Amino acid sequence: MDLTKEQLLVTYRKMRMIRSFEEKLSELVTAGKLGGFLHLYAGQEAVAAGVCGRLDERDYVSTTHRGHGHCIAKGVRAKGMMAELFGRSTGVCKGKGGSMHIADLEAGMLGANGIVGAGIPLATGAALTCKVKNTGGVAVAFFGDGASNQGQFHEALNMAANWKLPAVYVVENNGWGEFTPTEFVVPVKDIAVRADSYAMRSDIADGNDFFDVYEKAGLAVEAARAGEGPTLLECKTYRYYGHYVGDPLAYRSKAEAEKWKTERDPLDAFESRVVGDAMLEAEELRRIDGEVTAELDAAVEAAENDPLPDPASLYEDVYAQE
Amino acid sequence: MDLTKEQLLVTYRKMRMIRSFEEKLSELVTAGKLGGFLHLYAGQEAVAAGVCGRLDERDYVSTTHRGHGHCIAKGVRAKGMMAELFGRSTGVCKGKGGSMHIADLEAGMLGANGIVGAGIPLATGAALTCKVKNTGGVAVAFFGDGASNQGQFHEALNMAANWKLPAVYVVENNGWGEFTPTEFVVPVKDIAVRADSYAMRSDIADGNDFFDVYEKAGLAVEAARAGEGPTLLECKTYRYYGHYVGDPLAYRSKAEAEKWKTERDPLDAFESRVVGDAMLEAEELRRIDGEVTAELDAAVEAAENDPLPDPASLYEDVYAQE
Amino acid sequence: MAREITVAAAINEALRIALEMDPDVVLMGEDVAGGGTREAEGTDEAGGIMGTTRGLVTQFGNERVLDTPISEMGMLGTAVGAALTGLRPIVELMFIDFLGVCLDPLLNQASKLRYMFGGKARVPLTVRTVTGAGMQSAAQHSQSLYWITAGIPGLKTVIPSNAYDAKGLLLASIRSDDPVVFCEPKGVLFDSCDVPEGDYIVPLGKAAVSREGSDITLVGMGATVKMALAAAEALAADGTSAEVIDLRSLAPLDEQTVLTSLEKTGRLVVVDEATPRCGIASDIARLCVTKGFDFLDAPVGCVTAPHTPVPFSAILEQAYMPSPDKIVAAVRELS
Amino acid sequence: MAREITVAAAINEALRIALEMDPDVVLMGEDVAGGGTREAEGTDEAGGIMGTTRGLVTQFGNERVLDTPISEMGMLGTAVGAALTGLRPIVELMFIDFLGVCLDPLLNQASKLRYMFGGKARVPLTVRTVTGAGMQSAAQHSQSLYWITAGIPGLKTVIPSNAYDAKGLLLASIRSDDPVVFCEPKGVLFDSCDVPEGDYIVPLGKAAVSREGSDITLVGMGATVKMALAAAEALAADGTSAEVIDLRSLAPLDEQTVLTSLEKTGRLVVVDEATPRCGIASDIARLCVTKGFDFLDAPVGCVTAPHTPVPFSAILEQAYMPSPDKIVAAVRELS
Ligand SMILES: Cc1ncc(C[n+]2csc(CCOP(=O)(O)OP(=O)(O)O)c2C)c(N)n1
Ligand SMILES: Cc1ncc(C[n+]2csc(CCOP(=O)(O)OP(=O)(O)O)c2C)c(N)n1
Ligand SMILES: [Mg+2]
Ligand SMILES: [Mg+2]
Repeated sequence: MDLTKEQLLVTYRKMRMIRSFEEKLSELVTAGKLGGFLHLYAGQEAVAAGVCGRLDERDYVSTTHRGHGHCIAKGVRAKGMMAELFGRSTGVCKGKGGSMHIADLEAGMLGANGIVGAGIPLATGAALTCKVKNTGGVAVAFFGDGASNQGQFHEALNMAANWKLPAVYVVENNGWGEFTPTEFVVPVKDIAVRADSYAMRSDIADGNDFFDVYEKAGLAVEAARAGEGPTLLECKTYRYYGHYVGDPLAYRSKAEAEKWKTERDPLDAFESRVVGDAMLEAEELRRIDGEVTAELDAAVEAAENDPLPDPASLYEDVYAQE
Repeated sequence: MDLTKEQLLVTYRKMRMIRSFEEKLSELVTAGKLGGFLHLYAGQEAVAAGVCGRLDERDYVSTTHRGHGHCIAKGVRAKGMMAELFGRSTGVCKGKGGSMHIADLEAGMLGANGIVGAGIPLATGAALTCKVKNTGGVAVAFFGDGASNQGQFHEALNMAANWKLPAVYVVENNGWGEFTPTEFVVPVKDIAVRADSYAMRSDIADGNDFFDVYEKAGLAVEAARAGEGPTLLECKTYRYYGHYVGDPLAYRSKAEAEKWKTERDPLDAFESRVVGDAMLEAEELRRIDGEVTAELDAAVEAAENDPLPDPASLYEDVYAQE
Repeated sequence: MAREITVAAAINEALRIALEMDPDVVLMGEDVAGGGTREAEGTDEAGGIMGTTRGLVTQFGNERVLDTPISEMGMLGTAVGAALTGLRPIVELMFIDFLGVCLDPLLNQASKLRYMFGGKARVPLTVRTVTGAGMQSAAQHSQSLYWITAGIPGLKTVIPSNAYDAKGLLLASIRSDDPVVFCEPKGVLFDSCDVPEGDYIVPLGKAAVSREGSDITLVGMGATVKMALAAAEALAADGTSAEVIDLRSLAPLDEQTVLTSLEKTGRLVVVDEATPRCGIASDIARLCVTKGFDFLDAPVGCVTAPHTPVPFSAILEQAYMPSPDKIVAAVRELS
Repeated sequence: MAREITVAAAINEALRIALEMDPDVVLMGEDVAGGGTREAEGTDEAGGIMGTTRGLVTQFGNERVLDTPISEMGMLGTAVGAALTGLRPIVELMFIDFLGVCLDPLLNQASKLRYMFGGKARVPLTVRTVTGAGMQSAAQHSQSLYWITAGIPGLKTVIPSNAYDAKGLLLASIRSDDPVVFCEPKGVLFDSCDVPEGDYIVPLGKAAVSREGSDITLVGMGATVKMALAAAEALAADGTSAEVIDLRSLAPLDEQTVLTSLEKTGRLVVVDEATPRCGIASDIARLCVTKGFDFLDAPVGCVTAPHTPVPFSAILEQAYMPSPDKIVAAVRELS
């Protein structure tokens, strides 16, 4: 594994930040302090961290309604994100986007997206930019198993394959699309096989194992940068919370979720590997846990006290030129 | 081959009717006698005839902008079609549809369609009707290689596979989508492989060989009727005319077309097989040729003299109930 | 027997009645069953994101209550094909914002097949869809895009403002031989009123006079009807008598009811949750200035959303939406 | 130097200039190259179904002039992503009727990203698309659906009536940092007028007074401008002096130019190829009855297509479309 200690620490911090960020949101909503329509990424941390671990400033990612994790992994700051979710003018989108549209172009983050599948062509376009401008960059689309049934998936992957774009399509198969089990709506076992429709490279990773994702994402990103075209990378994983915060989760068994949480948790797996292999020490991780908690508490406190947007700003930012 | 002499004669008549119908239209447009946007099916006759040879009154077909052949093969009468193309009130759609929307629900023909890919879900829906009402019917969608790049293709095939609908998806790969060669926009050699994305049956037929199409369509229709779900059947073929009548055909080589016409003509192939194997005699075919010519001449003459629609009919047929 | 039930419950009841009475009726959509027939522990059906389809798969089975993939275009196109061949499908499009991924089956198929086929087809399709803002769902889950479907010849579009109309309009939509888009406005989905238990319809194409008045006509639809009624209340305190019209059908539009009221009052304000351009408000304004010109004593007032996407922040979303105060202010401006 | 060229040629010229002057400009669409760079005999490029892109792939290569699959949603979404990250894409949507299969990238992405991202994005995307009836292309290839794009906040929509404006508006659209839908009306595509050779723009958002007059204002756009001019000619013979306004931009709308004319004439007829509901004609009527009420001496006249799909038969299609005669009749009705 080609990871330095520093990289491992950064990775753990990201995963922990994602987990704690989502847990904090769940608390805040339950306490009636936060509104909106929130889809939490907890349980899938290894995918965002593993793929984004292969990216740099030249690169782009697009995501879905369930996008906080990808933002954090791509380097968007928790403070601006939290302010956004609180609808403050200091939010990363000035309070206009919220959870489903959280974005930070400076960090190469092309936005969460409320339309299932819509992020896939956006990343494809970013890959076209990288190719035409010859920047060496790669664009990654993160999306769910459900999104692989959208026409946009098919159309964009076909175009990317035709044009050999530097793109990576990461499908996070978490077994559910809202309340519907994936096997009801996807008749193939592995979504990765859909790459064959475009003569595209494909791979399957254990989405709860950071190291597996990191390795396979590495191959995909390398191929993209080398001009060998796109890859469809399926990561098998699971979401811990309901589809959205407030979902009573009546449709899935507690036992199913418990099993994933206790036996397959991505943070636990990471920790036992790095500590077991003596790459990091448990105390280092606990220190990070503390720092993350402190950072998040500070972010919430700041967000709660930040100014609300001026109502007049409602009319701004529609057009670049009037 | 399980075809009676009668069936072979019917088949030949259909293929000849399609060929002559299209040649007649080309003439009429060139002579300035006919307007509109016409896409001719000549060269692909064996596909429509081979597949529709397996269908009966319970069954449905949907088609594309290039739909005359499927109409004829599914039993729509040339007279009503010709009147339609002449925009007459006696047309099968009372002059309101024209070539791109020619339809005859009584014959189970769900319409040509001006939107590439849109016929695919229509047939899927007809298959759902057959299943829910348990009619024993099958629905067939005919579409082009180009249409297999539309999101509707992906979405509809996935649904049909999930629900094991009695449907057959016939992709007529004629090497071109308008002026663009298929290999520019479809990165796989065989479109049939796209079935694997849906764990769907697939097959490939020589679209210029009636017997091959008939055989493979038979298997697909049989599977559909037996409740085994849909099939994607790719038929490799070629269109003789330009994309539309008036297309200068600058983009493809004369030699390419000549080769198909002289070496691979579906009517020639049919004739040499049935005459060679002494299933039919050449004179029988010549008699049909003559009958078809006479029928078409009569259809044109009738259409030219039929009444134009009453301008007031412009406002009719928008709603079933006002 | 009538009881107070919510719009969401009224919709559920209408669906059940339609499925019971006609074997050709099928219901499809994402999570309308919600894995409800899965043979595993803990898989109670969800009944859709708003719970409007709860209990239906249990009663009617998953040949008639179908969970679809997240494939709106395929699902709607399939429903059109089914409608064309003898079923009477009801499709749930979770939010009207998703029209973006499935317009073609409505724009170029459902609405046009009958015409293109010379009257020899019918497309008895109902598309149910949630509309409107107010839940901080931001720009892609809060639109009031019914102006797009209302603008397409061959489609009908209806929007109830209360549970009674919701049930009756939905039953009328399902039984219509034409394709109907049935809007379920967020702003009223959980409002209750008296609703009879049995089968009844509210006819398509007929507006209602929700409150009589003589000084000004307020025209609303869906969630703006209650805003208009609240505004009328406030205006009454001032001595202004407002008549409130609930359009109910956006297409076809009941021009006569609007014109009759305008003739009486001479002044009109239209209130629409949608953005201002090319909307129902413009159509009502056009109706006034073409067929109602002689009745008009003042400019027509339009209270709509601004020409912007829907913002996330609650404070901005409130500023975005019409309100009784804005209606009162618009009325005062005409005086 | 100006020469007479067609609208189609003017578009081709604008594209060439834009591609020459800015390396970030790319052009994509079905057959825009048309297999033009295929290494085989007889593969002259087609340059699109209307020939508007002819010669461009030869000059700029197929990294900048890209043939796409028949995947409008993917193509437009890809273009939005490219625009967001530094390219300036021009997309050809062969006919505006195909909005049905690709609305989302316009409705929920291009138009909203800047707003949703708090102003921190720009989407310099131009979508070129053919609009209108008149070629017997029937219900799915003849619509004038620009009311849909004009109604969406965050998009701009323009429609030229002549070759000069076509070139200048297209160059302005491509250089705009906002997404613009550029309509190419069939009815004028092969009409010619004097067009300068070099680079120039016609600003977005500004209408033109195509003919001055004092008795009535005729408002047209795209192909209806020449109908309005012909009607004005006929009316002049009668002693009625008609002013003709060419909207050019449908969004944003140049309200001031319309109101100024209405103030002068007191009467107005709007002429639109599109269907009547929720269209530009309604918006113009609303403008008159809100901001122009005091100027109005008569009802507003609307000459539009009927509320039906476009029929195939030539005789019906003629009856469907606006015409100088229908405009004259509408004017007479107001007198
Ligand atoms: C076009 C569209 N259809 C439906 C929805 C509603 N919706 C939001 S998330 C979701 C499920 C997505 O499932 P998946 O892609 O597997 O992602 P996951 O939620 O599992 O991360 C649905 C149906 C939507 N937002 N957009
Ligand atoms: C959605 C849509 N996009 C584009 C077109 C324009 N168009 C009509 S036919 C055609 C090519 C179709 O190619 P294919 O599916 O291979 O069928 P073929 O013409 O070869 O029979 C195109 C691009 C259309 N009618 N509809
Ligand atoms: Mg999922
Ligand atoms: Mg083809």
